[in-house]
Amino acid sequence: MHRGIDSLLPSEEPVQHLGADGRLTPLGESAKPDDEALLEGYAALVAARRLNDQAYALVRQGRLAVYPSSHGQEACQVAASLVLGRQDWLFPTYRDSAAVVARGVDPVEVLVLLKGDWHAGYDPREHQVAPQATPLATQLLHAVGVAHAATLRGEDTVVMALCGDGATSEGDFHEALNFAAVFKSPVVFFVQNNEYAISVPLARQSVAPSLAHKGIGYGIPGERVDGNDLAALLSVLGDAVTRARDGEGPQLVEAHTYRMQAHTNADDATRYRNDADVQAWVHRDPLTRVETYLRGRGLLDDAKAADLAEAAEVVAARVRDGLNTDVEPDHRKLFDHVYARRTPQLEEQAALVADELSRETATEDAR
Amino acid sequence: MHRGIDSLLPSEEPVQHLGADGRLTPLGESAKPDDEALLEGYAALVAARRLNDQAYALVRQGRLAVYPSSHGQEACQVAASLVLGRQDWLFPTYRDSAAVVARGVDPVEVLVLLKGDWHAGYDPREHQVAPQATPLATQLLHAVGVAHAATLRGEDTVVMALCGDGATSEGDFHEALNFAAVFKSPVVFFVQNNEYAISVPLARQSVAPSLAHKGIGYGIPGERVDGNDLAALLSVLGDAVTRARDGEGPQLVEAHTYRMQAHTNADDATRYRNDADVQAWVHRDPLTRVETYLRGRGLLDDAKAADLAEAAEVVAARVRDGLNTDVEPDHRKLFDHVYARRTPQLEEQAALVADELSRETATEDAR
Amino acid sequence: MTATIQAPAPTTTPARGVETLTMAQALNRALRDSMAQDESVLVFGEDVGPLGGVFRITDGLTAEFGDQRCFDTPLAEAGIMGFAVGLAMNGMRPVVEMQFDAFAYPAFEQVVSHVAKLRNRTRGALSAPIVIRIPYAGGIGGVEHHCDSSEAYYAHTPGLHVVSPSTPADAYALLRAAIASPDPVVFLEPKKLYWAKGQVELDAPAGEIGTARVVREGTDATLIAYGPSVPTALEAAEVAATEGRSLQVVDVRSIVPFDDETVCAAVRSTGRAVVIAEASGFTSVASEIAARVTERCFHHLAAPVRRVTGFDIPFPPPKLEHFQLPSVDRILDTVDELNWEDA
Amino acid sequence: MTATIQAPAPTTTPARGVETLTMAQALNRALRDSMAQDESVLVFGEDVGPLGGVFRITDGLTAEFGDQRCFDTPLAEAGIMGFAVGLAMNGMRPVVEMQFDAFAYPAFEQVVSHVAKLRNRTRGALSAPIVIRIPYAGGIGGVEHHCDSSEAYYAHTPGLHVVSPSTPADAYALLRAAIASPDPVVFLEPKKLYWAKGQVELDAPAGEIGTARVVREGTDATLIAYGPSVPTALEAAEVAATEGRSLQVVDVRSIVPFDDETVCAAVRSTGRAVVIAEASGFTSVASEIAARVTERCFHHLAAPVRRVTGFDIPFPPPKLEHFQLPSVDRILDTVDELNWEDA
Ligand SMILES: Cc1ncc(C[n+]2csc(CCOP(=O)(O)OP(=O)(O)O)c2C)c(N)n1
Ligand SMILES: Cc1ncc(C[n+]2csc(CCOP(=O)(O)OP(=O)(O)O)c2C)c(N)n1
Ligand SMILES: [Mg+2]
Ligand SMILES: [Mg+2]
Repeated sequence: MHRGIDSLLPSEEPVQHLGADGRLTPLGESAKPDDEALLEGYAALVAARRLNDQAYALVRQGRLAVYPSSHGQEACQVAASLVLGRQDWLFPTYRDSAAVVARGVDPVEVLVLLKGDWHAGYDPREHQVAPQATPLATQLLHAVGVAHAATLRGEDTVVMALCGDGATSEGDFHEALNFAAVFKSPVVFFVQNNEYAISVPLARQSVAPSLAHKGIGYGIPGERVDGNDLAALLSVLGDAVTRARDGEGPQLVEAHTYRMQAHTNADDATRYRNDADVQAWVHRDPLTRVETYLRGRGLLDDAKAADLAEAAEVVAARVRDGLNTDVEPDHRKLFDHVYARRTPQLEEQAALVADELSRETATEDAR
Repeated sequence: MHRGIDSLLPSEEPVQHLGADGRLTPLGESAKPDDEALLEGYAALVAARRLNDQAYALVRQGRLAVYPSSHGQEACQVAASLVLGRQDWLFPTYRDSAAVVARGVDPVEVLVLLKGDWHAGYDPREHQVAPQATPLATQLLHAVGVAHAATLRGEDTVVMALCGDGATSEGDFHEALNFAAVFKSPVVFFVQNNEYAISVPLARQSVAPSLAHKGIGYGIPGERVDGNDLAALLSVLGDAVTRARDGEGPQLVEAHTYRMQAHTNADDATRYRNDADVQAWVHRDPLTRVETYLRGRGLLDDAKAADLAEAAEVVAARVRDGLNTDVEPDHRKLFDHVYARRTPQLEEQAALVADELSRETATEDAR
Repeated sequence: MTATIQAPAPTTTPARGVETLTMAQALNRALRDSMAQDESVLVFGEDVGPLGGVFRITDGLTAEFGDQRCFDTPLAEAGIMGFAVGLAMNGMRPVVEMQFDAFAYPAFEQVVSHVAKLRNRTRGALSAPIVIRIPYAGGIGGVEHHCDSSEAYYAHTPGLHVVSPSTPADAYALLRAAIASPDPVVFLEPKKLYWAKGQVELDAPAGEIGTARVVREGTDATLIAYGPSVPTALEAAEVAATEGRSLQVVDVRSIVPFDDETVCAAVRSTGRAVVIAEASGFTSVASEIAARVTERCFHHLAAPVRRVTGFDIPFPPPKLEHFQLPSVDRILDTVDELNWEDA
Repeated sequence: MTATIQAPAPTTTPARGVETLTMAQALNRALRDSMAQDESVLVFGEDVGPLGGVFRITDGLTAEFGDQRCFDTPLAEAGIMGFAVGLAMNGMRPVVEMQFDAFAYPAFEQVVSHVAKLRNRTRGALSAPIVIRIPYAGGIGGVEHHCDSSEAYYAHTPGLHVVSPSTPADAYALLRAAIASPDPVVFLEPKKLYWAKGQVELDAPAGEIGTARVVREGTDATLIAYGPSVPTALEAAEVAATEGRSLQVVDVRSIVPFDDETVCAAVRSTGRAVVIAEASGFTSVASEIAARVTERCFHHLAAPVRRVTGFDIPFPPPKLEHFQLPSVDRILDTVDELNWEDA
């Protein structure tokens, strides 16, 4: 039993409510974006941009090994989190730090992974945010499992599962969408198509009419949306969450956006794309258009903007402080969480390290 | 750059040229099936059915460990091979023995795998037929590689890659279709949807409108066809091969058919499906309808039918003889083909076995 | 300290004494008893629902517990494993079946990068108490890809427990312990022993993960085996006894964690050891056992620890598999080479 | 007989003498020279085209040979591996790059069930002369999933060759030999040595797969290492020398096939051995080496063969990785325990 074919295919063009010029499109006019929500979203956008910039700076200062920035994709980041309720789960990738922070996780904890003190720096249960996933597309299956457990218990949890355009090529993407469809799991698969997978452009990743066209192959409705348009994102993702919560099963949403910086600071994007291509996206910046719109509606003025900037700055300062604090490496935690209880072998191995360290200390003391 | 969306979606109903009653459908009327081809195909159908029956009997006699029969799917089997030219490749699964034989491979060699003397019993190069694949969907990627090598050399090879409905759920199916699409490889992906993956019905495998609807997600045209209708299969698969050969890239064809017997003789289908369901497919038998049609057109009479049956019987007899011949197990071949040359370790291990055997023989001789 | 994980005391299940069961039946009973005891236990995979699994290990579970507790999934092993990870993250205890050993390979990334690491990555905030059941190894005349011994891949991966029973009683007790374990367990079921019968104590104290057992006493040399090789080792010891040589047999049972204490005590008591396993020998669990026993018992050894394993070849076709499987003769030949002249 | 596979004599490439190159450059040169010599050599994977790979090993190949010879694929490792199998079946010699060690796991089924078995299944009618290049192991401060030492998984799989170079010269020679090999080769490139420099003889006789090399003479004990651990072993030997102990160092180079002759001759000459490897120790290549050296050299050993390996834990985060990597101190501590009192 499946829906009609047309309802599974995406619209011909990505849904857009706010044009790059900050004016409502005809579709936007009829959708009537919620002022409150947009203002809240704008505050989050400002914070997200500041986080991206701060993290980037910390890399240059050597406090972070690497940072995959979502600069230019902040509208997607913010929308993915804002449409969720407390009972929902977010499944982010390495690039989605801003989304994780938008969900309420402490940014210092988020950056632990890239600082190198541990793997996941935050407790995933606290805000129901999975650890940021590195092995591409693997987390989409976890998302389906989390959703299905909720379904079995009759909870109304929805799971927002993020991935990039490149990750859609992985087998796990396919298996996740199919499992979700067959089990009718409340999962929103949200693909941030930023046109690149490291150096590989979308055209070498897929020749489908769009990534959203993949949905029908699973019986999942696919939709595409302007990924730099916060209003459209809130609307499309919000509807998807609502439908999933109402028991209509999984949805696939593709956002068209652009990775404004290199894959990470370790990458050299000049090897595979022209600066002109990047420049073409500057005027589509997700912040500017919301700002223009809000100012036009009189919901934002310089004072308010300054407040938001300051709030973002406070967080940035906390991030700087957090990242500038060195944590003493503790070898014991290497052995403590491999299993619920250390095996005899791990006891031996931990003892070996402890012994080495105590002998080192003894040597140093003797000096 | 991709085709229009409509050209990527399958027709609303499976293409049918010959109805279950053996009469041409309106579509069949306009398609005008080629008499010669249908007659040739019918001969192959008779042979394929006889092979399935013979192999099944050999299992009961303990000469084959197991046989996954394509009884009821013979039209798919035959069409998959008959539409290919000498320069093409066939990638079959464990269930496609009849297709392999229809391509000209010696049935006794085909059955070596199930007899247990070796893995692949035939030389894949001789008829350009890959070894029958067991790990589901893995062979689809090999098919794309073989096709791409041909493309690189400017050869006009087409690759026919077979899999079942269940296998479409595997990640490798997804990756294969995407690779083929991106590299525009001349591959026809031919899914025999026989409604079951062992015990699991299609409804638990996919809730897509059809499996052919998966094509559009890769930019690959998908089509569906009545899998018990040889005329329609020859037409749809033949066109797909032609388009692939003409450089139009990969195609996805789903045939609607039915697995009339259990998954293999080791399976007990009564545990998961009713005999009534199976019976409903008996009148759609792929042989009967071609026979009725050919007789109606005066292309087949009792004498000719008897000839075909006799030809099939000759092959069956050869299969019986071949399978009844015991091959002396030779341990040396275990070590000879792991690498092009035995490693020192394999030399040692082979020597150990040789030594064991010579001591056994010595003991026996001493008795 | 010993690494034993106790299954919770079976409070809801009444005492039922001892029954004679095949290993397949014992496994089925373990699943049923665990599902009855703990609602969060879910059983899923390919054909485990109405069919009851191709080996019938899950027979009757859907009928008894409903298709929300025991169900078929789409045909995709990475999918099954990743789905299990998510279910475990959200409070469930998944028991998944990989239909045959080689068909677990598509799930390898999920197993190595997620199942094994989830607890560690999150410092215990999340965990993956998943049981991965794998019908395992050869001896049943299976065609290619149906007879792999894949324990080395899992045993080398930190974060997984790896066990294999050799008797119906251990099958029952170990599977119950595995399901109760807070950590993932790769549960290797020797296919060729599915139909072997034995006495199973159903109301025995909960089984343990992490202990080996001396299954035959002996004084001249120690045979160390697990899973499908244990009966072969016992048979070899039986034959050796008729020839006047007393062989001790240790059933490893738990590959990870490994019970160094029991195994090394056994080897020290005889001074000679042969490790027996079906998997190809190179970089195998047998290598590990040989290496660690030697490290720990070197000065007690009269001869190097020897290995009788599968050869370093793909698993052979049915008509040739007897060459690959450790045989009584090959074991006894190897025992004969343990420097008896020095004894 | 020794299992050496000769690369064809480089007929088309003129003599170019000796150059000082980093390992990354040496690998790049090997790819270029092999591509120039043999049209069927194709290089593909993720980001290996215009970008030149995240480690720049394929830098310039697309420009030089065109994007039909060196190209990016969709992002799917099973896809890359299965595609390579098909290309190899149809006359090509694929050299694929897995971007990081842990990202080869999605391809595991293709590697184990097909790449490794194709020749055997078809009795040599088809083969899979694929080189699987994997930037490998730790020591570069990489985040999770970027520093796995995965050699055990491949070494345990019959049908694969497994090699790892420790110098630019070996990197060049071994990669050329790997590409020329009629069989699949898992080529493990120690990430932390990519920028290490050394002299590379570009017109040297073709490299070989299957031979170890004594890289430092010594008389008291033998350190056995490969890939990233070789420089550490050499450093340890250097330090030991200043303390009056003469350590021999063997670079295994080829894990499969393993050069028992060279390694065992070395160990017999000293009577003591330590195996050093970064991978977690349990069921590892180090276990195999310890086991087989002991089997073959038992009566020459004054002490059990010891292992200095990674612990049985997931690879640690950057700030803690130094605990996991075999260190000079840990090696020397272990050497100290080799029963010198009996000497
Ligand atoms: C299984 C796997 N393969 C390869 C990688 C290496 N890798 C990390 S990010 C990346 C590109 C991902 O592109 P996309 O999915 O578009 O996400 P984006 O980085 O653009 O946000 C690659 C290849 C990985 N992390 N996991
Ligand atoms: C990777 C993998 N997983 C599981 C199996 C076990 N298995 C063999 S056939 C089969 C069902 C396949 O169903 P389908 O693809 O519909 O093909 P059919 O048998 O119906 O022709 C399964 C699960 C396998 N061979 N390979
Ligand atoms: Mg991207
Ligand atoms: Mg089927």
